[in-house]
Amino acid sequence: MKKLINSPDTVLDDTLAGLAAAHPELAVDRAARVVRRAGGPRPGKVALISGGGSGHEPLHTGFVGTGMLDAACPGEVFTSPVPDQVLAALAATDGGAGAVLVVKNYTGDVLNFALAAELAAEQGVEVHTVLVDDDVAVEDSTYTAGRRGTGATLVVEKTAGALAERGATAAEVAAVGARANAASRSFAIALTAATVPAAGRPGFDLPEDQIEVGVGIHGEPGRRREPLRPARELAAEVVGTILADHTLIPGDQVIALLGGLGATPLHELYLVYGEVAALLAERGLTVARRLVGNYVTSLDMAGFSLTLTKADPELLELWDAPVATPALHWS
Amino acid sequence: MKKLINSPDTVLDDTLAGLAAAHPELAVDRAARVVRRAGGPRPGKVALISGGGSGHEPLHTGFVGTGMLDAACPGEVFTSPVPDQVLAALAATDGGAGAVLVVKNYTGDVLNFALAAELAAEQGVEVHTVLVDDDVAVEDSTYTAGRRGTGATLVVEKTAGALAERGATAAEVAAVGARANAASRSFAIALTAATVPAAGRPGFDLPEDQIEVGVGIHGEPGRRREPLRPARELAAEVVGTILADHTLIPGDQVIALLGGLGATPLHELYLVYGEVAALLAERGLTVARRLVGNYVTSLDMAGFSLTLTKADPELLELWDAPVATPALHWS
Amino acid sequence: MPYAMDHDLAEAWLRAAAAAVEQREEELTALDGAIGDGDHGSNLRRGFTAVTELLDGLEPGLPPGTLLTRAGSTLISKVGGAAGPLYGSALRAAGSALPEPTADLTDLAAGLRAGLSQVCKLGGAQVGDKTMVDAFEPAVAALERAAFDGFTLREASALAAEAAEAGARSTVPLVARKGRASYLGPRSAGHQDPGATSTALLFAALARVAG
Amino acid sequence: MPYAMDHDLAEAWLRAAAAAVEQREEELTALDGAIGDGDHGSNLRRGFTAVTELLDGLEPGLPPGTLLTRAGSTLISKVGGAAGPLYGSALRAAGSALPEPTADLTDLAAGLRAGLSQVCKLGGAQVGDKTMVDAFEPAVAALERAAFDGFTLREASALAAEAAEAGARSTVPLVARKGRASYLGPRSAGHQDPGATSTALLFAALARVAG
Ligand SMILES: Nc1ncnc2c1ncn2[C@@H]1O[C@H](COP(=O)(O)OP(=O)(O)O)[C@@H](O)[C@H]1O
Ligand SMILES: Nc1ncnc2c1ncn2[C@@H]1O[C@H](COP(=O)(O)OP(=O)(O)O)[C@@H](O)[C@H]1O
Ligand SMILES: [Mg+2]
Ligand SMILES: [Mg+2]
Ligand SMILES: [Mg+2]
Ligand SMILES: [Mg+2]
Repeated sequence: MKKLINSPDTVLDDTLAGLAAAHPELAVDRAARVVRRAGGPRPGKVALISGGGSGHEPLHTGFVGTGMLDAACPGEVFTSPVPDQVLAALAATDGGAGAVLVVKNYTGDVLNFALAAELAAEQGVEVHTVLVDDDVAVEDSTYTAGRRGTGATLVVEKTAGALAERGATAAEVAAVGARANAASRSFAIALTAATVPAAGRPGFDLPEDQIEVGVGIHGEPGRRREPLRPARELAAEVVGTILADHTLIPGDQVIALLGGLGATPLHELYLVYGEVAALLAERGLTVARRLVGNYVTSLDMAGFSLTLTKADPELLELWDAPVATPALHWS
Repeated sequence: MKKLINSPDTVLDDTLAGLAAAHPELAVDRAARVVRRAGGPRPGKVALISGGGSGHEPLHTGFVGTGMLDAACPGEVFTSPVPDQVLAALAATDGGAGAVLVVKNYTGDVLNFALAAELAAEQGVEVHTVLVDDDVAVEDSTYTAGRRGTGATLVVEKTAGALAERGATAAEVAAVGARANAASRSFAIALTAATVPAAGRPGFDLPEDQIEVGVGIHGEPGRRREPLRPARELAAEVVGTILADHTLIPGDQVIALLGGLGATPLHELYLVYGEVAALLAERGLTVARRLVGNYVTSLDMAGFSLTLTKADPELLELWDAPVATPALHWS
Repeated sequence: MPYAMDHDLAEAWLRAAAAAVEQREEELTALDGAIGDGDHGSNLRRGFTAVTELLDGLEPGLPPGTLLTRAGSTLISKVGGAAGPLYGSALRAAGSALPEPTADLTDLAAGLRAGLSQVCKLGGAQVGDKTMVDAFEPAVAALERAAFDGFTLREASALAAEAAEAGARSTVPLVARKGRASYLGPRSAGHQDPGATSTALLFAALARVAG
Repeated sequence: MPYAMDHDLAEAWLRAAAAAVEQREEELTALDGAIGDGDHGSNLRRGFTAVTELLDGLEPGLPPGTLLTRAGSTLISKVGGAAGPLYGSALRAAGSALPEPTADLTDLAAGLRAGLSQVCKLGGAQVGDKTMVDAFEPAVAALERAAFDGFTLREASALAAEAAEAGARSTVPLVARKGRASYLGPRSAGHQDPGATSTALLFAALARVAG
């Protein structure tokens, strides 16, 4: 394992120290493991809070700031945060208007956020939860754990964050988040495995000419293994898989997020995005907004994921609203 | 070689296609290989132009926009652009106030930009050149090629770009760029080698427990090979090497750029930055501004580089000036 | 040889569990690496290290149920992931169900049944879904049967440990329907579930200290 | 067997150079990978492919100097990096110096001397700096000596090719002072310079077509 760390046991704490130094505009509570906007709770504003295992940076800590999250709860690497963190985040951001939790659909995240939400509700805080489950690589049924939450998390946090910034109620913010999630589908391909620092070796062995298709963001193997192919074919595979599951018709507008998984250089992401854009145009879809870069990552995994969100005027307007966070910034 | 490409021969063109799709606010001329701000030349404004081999994204194409570059000339991977590209960029951005070329100090870049500058000067364009040579890993003497240009390029393009945006003369813009460069020193450590697509294999073989110290951004080996050490020690090595070459004294302010080399995940960069920030504080230096992320990269190389620029009120003011480019955005 | 679950046995169990987790951290992590995200071992180690610290600081003589409840809260606060709330809630439920000051075999079986119910309620898994339930359920069933048949705590614990171990092994051919392994679909078959493995390890620890 | 550099020989030389570059692209890239950035082979291949296309489209019968000048401009426009402007300017300078319609051995030696001077002027390198100059200089010197001694173009080209090859090999132990290899300091020793190697290849191509 080759990583810029001090020790596997201190990765989270050391990363938070660096985050605090890099972003004085954030309040980083290393003991409570809560990252929030500097300045206290804002009376009357719904607190938008998310979190999850670390190793997906800039998700979620990089999305804390005006127009997006009020606080993020980073867990250990690939491990959901504990309820205490969520409760601390709720306490630190409670402006009296309730809170919305953005939770990626993993058993651990769901359970830990649910425990916290239960306790907070007992204390009289109005808590809503938006579950993100956009990954079409995973079969969705009541008998399974359901789909994973991946790239759509960014879209949910951006749109819900914009609405929260305008003073909407917790129910309204949660409703928009749920709508953004329902409008989103993602699919990812990995060229290499991720190495969890505590594990010390890659999650799976992938020969030099093989890729994993349908991976998540936790280093787990995908649905199947295939030979590496040209970017154009991989893009077609990903676009085809998403569209087969999506209710998009020619003429529809989409928000496209072409994301690196952590170790893929930007030039490759641009290259893949060029293929994706061409394929979407062929299908008669209009890319109304797009992001290309590393946003929802998986440690040092190489590869990419595509998220397509069916856009409507409200979602686009919320997407365009000003945002000022470490990882997303526009005005 | 595992890359998201179609073919080694089309990497540059395919990447430009994707860049154009990803950033409608840029005008991407794939034939001339020039990336510039949409909209024609701006009368009276000095054109700030840079370029260099591809594979360092977001440098330089990601720095085209308000407050930074007017145009970028991307060469083939790790290969400086040809004079024709620079001439095309000059023609497309000439607002009558002359141009400033930001050139990283590599023989190829220097020669190709010089040939273009010569031809443009013959056509009556006032052309100034800022040479960037900040890498302290390289010995500087009149008998050598001199120091490489690396991370300081961002600082030069940001500060010179801000001044150009205000309507300064070409000479003034060039002078600030030269000053920003002179105030900057960089040093980098690689955990893995980069693979040039056309070469098909890594530039060097690095055992699982070894690192290259003092690397550049073109995949070449560094000054020496060492065992991997904890991030804290690597940070100390880098900070120590830079400060030994820098004229910084306690109380001085710096702009710090902690950059990934392409394949290093953000959480590791934050972690290293935390160590760097602590070391600089110990030395009595104040980090006035900082950037942590992938800015001046080297394809899929894992590792990091640190750039420290001695700050003064003018440089800080230019740094803080609004910028709206794909990779840097603040207001 | 203890005849009931009292303070000492509860403490011994938790400490033995902590030692076993520490010793087998890598194995658990490797199993989780194959079909999950490679953190089950380090998650449990972090949690049980905190449980050990908790025990070190507790006033003496607390009833066994309190020990289990506090340990469960500690796991919830320290582990995260799926295993944290599941094991934590299970211990909390079991602890609350145990009578004071000691619990006999029937009480213990009932307490752990309450803990298992909590796991199934929170996680929605059933036997055959390739989760910790596949080891937990047969272990509890073995305790219940042993209690009904008049076995000693020692004998019962040994039977439960065997049943848990067999349950963990039974997960190998299964296709996961819950937890991260379910994302792999058919590729999850052929690997033993990490959570079922750690459950077997916890029952083995009980059998050791009750032996 | 040609006695002077005329249109046909110049074209044959450039085509032979293009073929040689194509054939040895990987070797040049590998050498550049060891002490540079691993693109020398692909850079030259791109450039000489364009030179071949240029030749395919040129009107017949142009003087040899014009062919070299145009080829030089093409290299400058297509190659980039250090080698593009250096080789391109060298060919342009050489081409401008050649008399029309043909150049004898003395003219050719003088033309290539002008090309070499341009390389040294642009790049600032001297013999011993571990660059293409280490092959270029002895090759030109061999041509000059052969011209002075009254050798044929064929004999002179063979001598120049040998000198260039020896010059390229002489770069192996050197520590680079120019170009990217200089960044490696002492670690650049032990590797043959890619540019010197491609220069040797260009003179070998001349010897072949003049032979
Ligand atoms: N819904 C569930 N019900 C019961 N047990 C589950 C469930 N989901 C996961 N588990 C158990 O948790 C184990 C994984 O724990 P751990 O690796 O610590 O958490 P995570 O999956 O969040 O990384 C699995 O091996 C499985 O036994
Ligand atoms: N200053 C110089 N003078 C002469 N030749 C040089 C100089 N710098 C580099 N070279 C030659 O160029 C070769 C490298 O060419 P190439 O790899 O195409 O360009 P780059 O170094 O820009 O990638 C070196 O091997 C060396 O022979
Ligand atoms: Mg986990
Ligand atoms: Mg090059
Ligand atoms: Mg796990
Ligand atoms: Mg090269």
